[in-house]
Amino acid sequence: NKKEDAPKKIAVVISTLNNPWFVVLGESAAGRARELGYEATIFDSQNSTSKEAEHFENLIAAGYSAILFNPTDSEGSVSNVKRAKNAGIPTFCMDREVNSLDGPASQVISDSFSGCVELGEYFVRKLNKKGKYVELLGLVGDNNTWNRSKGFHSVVDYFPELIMVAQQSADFDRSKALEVLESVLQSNPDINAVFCGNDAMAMGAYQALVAAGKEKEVMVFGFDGADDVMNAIADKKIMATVMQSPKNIAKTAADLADEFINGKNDFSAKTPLEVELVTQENINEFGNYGSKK
Amino acid sequence: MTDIKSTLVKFQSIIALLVLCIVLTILSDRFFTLENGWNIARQISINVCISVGMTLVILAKGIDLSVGSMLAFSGAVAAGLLKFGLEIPAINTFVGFTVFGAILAGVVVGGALGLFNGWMITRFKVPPFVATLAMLTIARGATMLWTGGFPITGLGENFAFIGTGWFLGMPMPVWITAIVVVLAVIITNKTKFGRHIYAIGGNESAARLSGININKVKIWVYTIAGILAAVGGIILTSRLDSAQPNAGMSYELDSIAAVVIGGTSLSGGRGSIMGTVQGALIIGVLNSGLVLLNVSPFWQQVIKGLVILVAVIMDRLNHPHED
Amino acid sequence: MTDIKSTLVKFQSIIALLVLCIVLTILSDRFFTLENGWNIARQISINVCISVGMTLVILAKGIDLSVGSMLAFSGAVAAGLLKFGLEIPAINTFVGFTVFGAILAGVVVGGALGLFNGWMITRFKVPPFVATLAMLTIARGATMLWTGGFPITGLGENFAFIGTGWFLGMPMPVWITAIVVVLAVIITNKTKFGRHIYAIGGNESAARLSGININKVKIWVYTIAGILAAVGGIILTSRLDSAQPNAGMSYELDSIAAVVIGGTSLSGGRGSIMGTVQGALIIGVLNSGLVLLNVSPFWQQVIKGLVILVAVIMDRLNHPHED
Amino acid sequence: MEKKPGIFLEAQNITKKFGGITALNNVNINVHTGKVNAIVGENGAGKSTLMKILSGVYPDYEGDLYLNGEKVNFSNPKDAMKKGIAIMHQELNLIPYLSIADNIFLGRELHNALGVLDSKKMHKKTKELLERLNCNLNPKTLVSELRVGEQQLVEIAKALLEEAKLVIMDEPTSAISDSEIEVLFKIIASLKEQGVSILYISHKLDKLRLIADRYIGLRDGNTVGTIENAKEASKEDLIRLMVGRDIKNIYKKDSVDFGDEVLRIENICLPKVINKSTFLLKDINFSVKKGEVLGLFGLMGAGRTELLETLFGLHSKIMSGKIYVENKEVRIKSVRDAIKNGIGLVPEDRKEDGLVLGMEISKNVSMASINNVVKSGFLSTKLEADLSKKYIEALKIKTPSEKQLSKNLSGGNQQKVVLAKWLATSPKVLFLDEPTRGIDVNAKNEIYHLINNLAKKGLGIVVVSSELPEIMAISDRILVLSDTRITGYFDQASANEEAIMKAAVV
Ligand SMILES: Nc1ncnc2c1ncn2[C@@H]1O[C@H](COP(=O)(O)OP(=O)(O)OP(=O)(O)O)[C@@H](O)[C@H]1O
Ligand SMILES: Nc1ncnc2c1ncn2[C@@H]1O[C@H](COP(=O)(O)OP(=O)(O)OP(=O)(O)O)[C@@H](O)[C@H]1O
Ligand SMILES: [Mg+2]
Ligand SMILES: [Mg+2]
Repeated sequence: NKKEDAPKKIAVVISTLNNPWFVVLGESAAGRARELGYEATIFDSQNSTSKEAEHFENLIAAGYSAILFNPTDSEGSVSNVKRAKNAGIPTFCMDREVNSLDGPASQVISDSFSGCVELGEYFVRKLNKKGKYVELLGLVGDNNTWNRSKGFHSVVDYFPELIMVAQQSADFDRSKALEVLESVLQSNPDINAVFCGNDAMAMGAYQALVAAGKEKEVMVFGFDGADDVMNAIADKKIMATVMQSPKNIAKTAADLADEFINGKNDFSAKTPLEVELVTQENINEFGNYGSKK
Repeated sequence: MTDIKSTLVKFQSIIALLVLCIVLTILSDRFFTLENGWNIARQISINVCISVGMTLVILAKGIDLSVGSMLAFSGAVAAGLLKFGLEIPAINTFVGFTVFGAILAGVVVGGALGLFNGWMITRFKVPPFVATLAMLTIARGATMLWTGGFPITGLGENFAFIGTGWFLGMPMPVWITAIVVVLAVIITNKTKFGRHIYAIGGNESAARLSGININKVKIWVYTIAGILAAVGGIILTSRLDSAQPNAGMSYELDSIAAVVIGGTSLSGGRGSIMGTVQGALIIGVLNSGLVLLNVSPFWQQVIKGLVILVAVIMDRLNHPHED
Repeated sequence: MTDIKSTLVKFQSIIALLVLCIVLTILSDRFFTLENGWNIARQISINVCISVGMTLVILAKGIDLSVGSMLAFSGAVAAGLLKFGLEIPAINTFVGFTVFGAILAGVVVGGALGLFNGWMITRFKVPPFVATLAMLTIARGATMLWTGGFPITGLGENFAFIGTGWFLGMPMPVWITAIVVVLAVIITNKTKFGRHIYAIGGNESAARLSGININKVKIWVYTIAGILAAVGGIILTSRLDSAQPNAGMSYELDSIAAVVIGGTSLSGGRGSIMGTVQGALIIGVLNSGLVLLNVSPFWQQVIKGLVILVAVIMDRLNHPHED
Repeated sequence: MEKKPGIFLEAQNITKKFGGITALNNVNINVHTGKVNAIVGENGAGKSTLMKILSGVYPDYEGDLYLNGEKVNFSNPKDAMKKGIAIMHQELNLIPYLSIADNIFLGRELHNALGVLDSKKMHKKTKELLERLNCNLNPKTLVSELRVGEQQLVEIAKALLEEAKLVIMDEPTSAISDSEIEVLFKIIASLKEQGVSILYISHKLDKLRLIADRYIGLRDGNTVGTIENAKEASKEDLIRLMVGRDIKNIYKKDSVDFGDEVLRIENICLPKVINKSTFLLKDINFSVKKGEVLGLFGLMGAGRTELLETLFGLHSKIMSGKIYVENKEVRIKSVRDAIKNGIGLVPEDRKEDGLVLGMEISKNVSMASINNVVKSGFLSTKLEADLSKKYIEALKIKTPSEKQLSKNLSGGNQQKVVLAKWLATSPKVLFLDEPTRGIDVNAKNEIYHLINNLAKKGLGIVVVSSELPEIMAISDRILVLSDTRITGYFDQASANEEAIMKAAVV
């Protein structure tokens, strides 16, 4: 007893809603899908690949027409995507990729690694190739953590006078970052910069510097382009971040899904979207979660 | 009298389950299908595996907070050995592992972690809550060390069969879980060991005076919990074709919820495996149903909490005189 | 005999603490400084706040798993009201909030959540573990709904003072926590209410037959736990200048660990607030020390778990005859 | 060591310490084959500790055990069981949520070759055992649903399960009725005939004298002698063996002039929770005057505990009837109301309901009257210490200090602490539910005198007891409760054992 005239359904599966960047990603994707006349639902995988697998099974059972997908893990999510494909449901990856060329219909990705390469270059310039810095990692079991860290180090490690005095994890979390940096500052009061794997940690790190009265001397770098970091860059509190515009990614993916449902099926496996370095110099060109251009 | 009461207890969660299913069937035409049925069964299979172990632990008046971490570590060990084998630099040896060997190793590791829990609890009288809380952290750290923080993927078709294959018209994870459940039901109801678990949970000192070797039973119970966590970890790894370093986080709470909703008393000595299965089913149906009904993820959490409360309150109202 | 024993209990965690401090002082010349002292004090202040409430709950033979979620929701409510005020569409009214008003509202909300816990536990006899597990989920969902998943930031200088300011040479969070601790020590040792908490935890039925209103005491205990979680939430929000929707996740485990390491028995009736403070100090010193020594994050978890085990085993070896 | 004829078990120089406390000090005893060897001693003399050593519960002790001349060393209860030693412990040791059969076979379940339990056989065997004890309970019944007395029967059945060569019974009769005791004694007699040795401990000396063949006296952890021919020993001899001196045994309450009526109840009814049309108590009326001791007698399960609890506000939602204190009607909806109106209750089970065992004596004493030790809003340690010291002195509580934890006291002294707690509320009426259960003669006597003194000071007292001689000795009037109703009323003049018993079995 299928209702023929009911609108088709699009699922938006997001790795976590505990971070505003992903909330924007999810809501933009759902919003765009609704604009295009679909019924859209957001699923929160809570950073757990198995939760994500459950979502996939449930939404396959529930008869969705397409999945806008922000995977929890490049490897672990592959089997989910394939399962959907076997059930005839196309998956469009957003922001993060999965390591499979034939699984997803297409992947709209922002390249964390190269974003951090660009950030690393800016970092080197700002520090004049020498100084002590601290790296705050995200969740140590998360591959985004390592993509960003590796991109950054692929540049910075070429400069022997840039010394990493501590590398600690703060779980992508603002309060953890605050606590960890507070402690790090005890043993390393003379650092020049902090590189953070995401913007939430950048804000926490900045807070710790304020508490220690060092916010003027120490440069903070983040990643994401979250609202409060954008404001902080405008206020000259934080040096730079990498904007990977969630709105853009989401819109592109939703449009692709719409095309698929309307009959198109030859997509390029990857649809790269450029990530942009946001600095105190170019901050005016950006709005909330995206470039003004 | 007793019979009616205990029948009611059993019907209790079944009734809750039925009500839930009926409501969902009315609200969504996708709910009551065979496909969705297997779907839910497969989804809860891991939680049921773990929760069977948790039930034994709780029946013996313990608690195990480390199931999620043990799951992650065992899964990672199995995946790592399967993919990379084991190098022992000291004697310059390399050991390769078959699928079966790797699984066995994972299960043994899970059992060893559980054994360690049991040893701490019986030998050093560390309260179960603390011993397993420590294990939660330690096994998670060990997983990170073992994997270096990266998932281990690409484990091959044979290994994937465990989590994704079908056998005689039933998904493999459901088979495995069904076997675990049947064994556990037999153990709890029909063996000395099961009887002794109930006795220890009901009155430890009386059990000791009856000549039961309390420590041995407890150590076994925690070891089984570790083994079953490992089984869950292997199913999960196989389903995802990937051992995730973050796998199983906060599974302990899901698992305890299944046990308690299933009517097992947290103060030990009272409850059943089948109750736990029903508890896990209620949670599984609820999860799946909320998704089918398109409920916002934020509301899902609120609703889930409320349903747990209502389920337990209904249970309490029927048994006002028990603590 | 008893006196020596109870003195030993007290010295127990102090000794562990001293050993830890000495080791760290040897390993890092940065450890034993006034600045680092304040640093650690500020960092543990939130855990101490929550753990004081947790101690009362556990003394009364309960448990509260929802502290982290209550913390997040209260903090978010205070931040939201402060920043956006409250619009009541029904009567077309807008209410603005001062810093003080917003804080008060946050604390009231925390108290209300705790009250709800207490109500479930006493009125419907829901086991504390389950009632607060449900609240863990519900309050987290409510936080997500209230914030829409976005942090609420930019709360202003005045509000930031609570978490980051100094007063008479001591950081504000430390002042607040110190006041909470002093009040709690007085309550537990010097008031009827405190005595009743111990009595209920020691033997509920004897307490009831002595005319103690069990339900009232329990409801208060959970309400206080909620209020203190809210206080922690406000300190955290103020320190971060941001109410994070995922604030306080798994704080319940940290808090229970502090209580248990501090020598309070999970089976109720035995323990002290000062023990808990020492327990929180041990955890805080350990956390800070591991970072100070730049220990790899992978190893940190393993070491933390082992230290907790060792601390509790040392405690057990000194008191072999207690359960 | 050589096997000595007629001696089944010999314990030599047994010493057992708990931390700093020496519970047993060089104890020597012989257990004679095929006889009832009775061990007598005051509370805390070390009787149960010795039994636990003989049955493998405590494997660490100094000294030697010889079984039929062969040196043995039990490392756990199972070892002792294998050697033919069965024990029934003083405290009930049953698993509440397992059935009678499961409990009886606990630790020695019957199972087939595959390890699967043989429930049928166990049920059948249980049924037989219970029938031997004249008890027709269903073996599948959960122990949590049994009365205390029935649970004690299950304990006895448990000890009889295997063909033991030595059966140890530590207070087997503390909760069962006279008719059940008779059945037990018959079983003991038949065991004796089969050559089984019995070690028997009881504080009910009159009953003990019916079956004991020889007595072994234990005092403060030392063996103080034996009486080999029990028939020749008088009760006084027995008490001298236990206590080391004579006790004026025949206690009789002083008669005093009663004052005004202090408590009157009218038409108290208490329906059953589940089936509201049947009753646990029906139309109970009585009154108590100042200075009067009212005895409440009845068999196990007659409803005496329920009656006291009802008057104490524990069943306020379902009870009906009127309560008057000093001729004013009072509504007692909670324990607090009861305390406010001057009623106190010393409950039946001091460990479960009377004391917070892990708390100091002083805190237990002040628990029900805590407002008296509050000074300007805060608890005063000094007032609290003074209060408890006063009662430690008045009630002669044996303890090194008021800071001692209650769990470290002997049973009689624990009972006095509960008494002190209620006296501290300055009650007008005091309910005492089985105040001497499990308490030795000496302590019993002290408690009788205490009751007497309290009455003299003008308290109205209601005492529940299952021991007929006791209740006759201490009461001014006796009410008999049977099957939810009052079935007998006696004053000093009309009271005699036969008549009271007759009323109790109506
Ligand atoms: N587990 C224990 N820990 C510490 N002290 C103990 C323990 N068990 C017994 N005691 C002490 O040992 C002594 C002997 O106790 P035991 O129980 O053997 O006495 P009993 O003769 O059986 O007394 P009752 O007639 O009251 O049963 C007492 O002083 C008691 O307080
Ligand atoms: N918790 C309970 N649940 C069900 N029935 C009970 C409970 N407590 C008592 N009863 C029943 O109520 C009746 C009265 O019991 P109560 O304890 O008042 O008797 P009693 O005269 O004090 O006997 P005892 O000497 O055993 O204390 C008995 O038939 C008993 O089986
Ligand atoms: Mg004894
Ligand atoms: Mg009674």
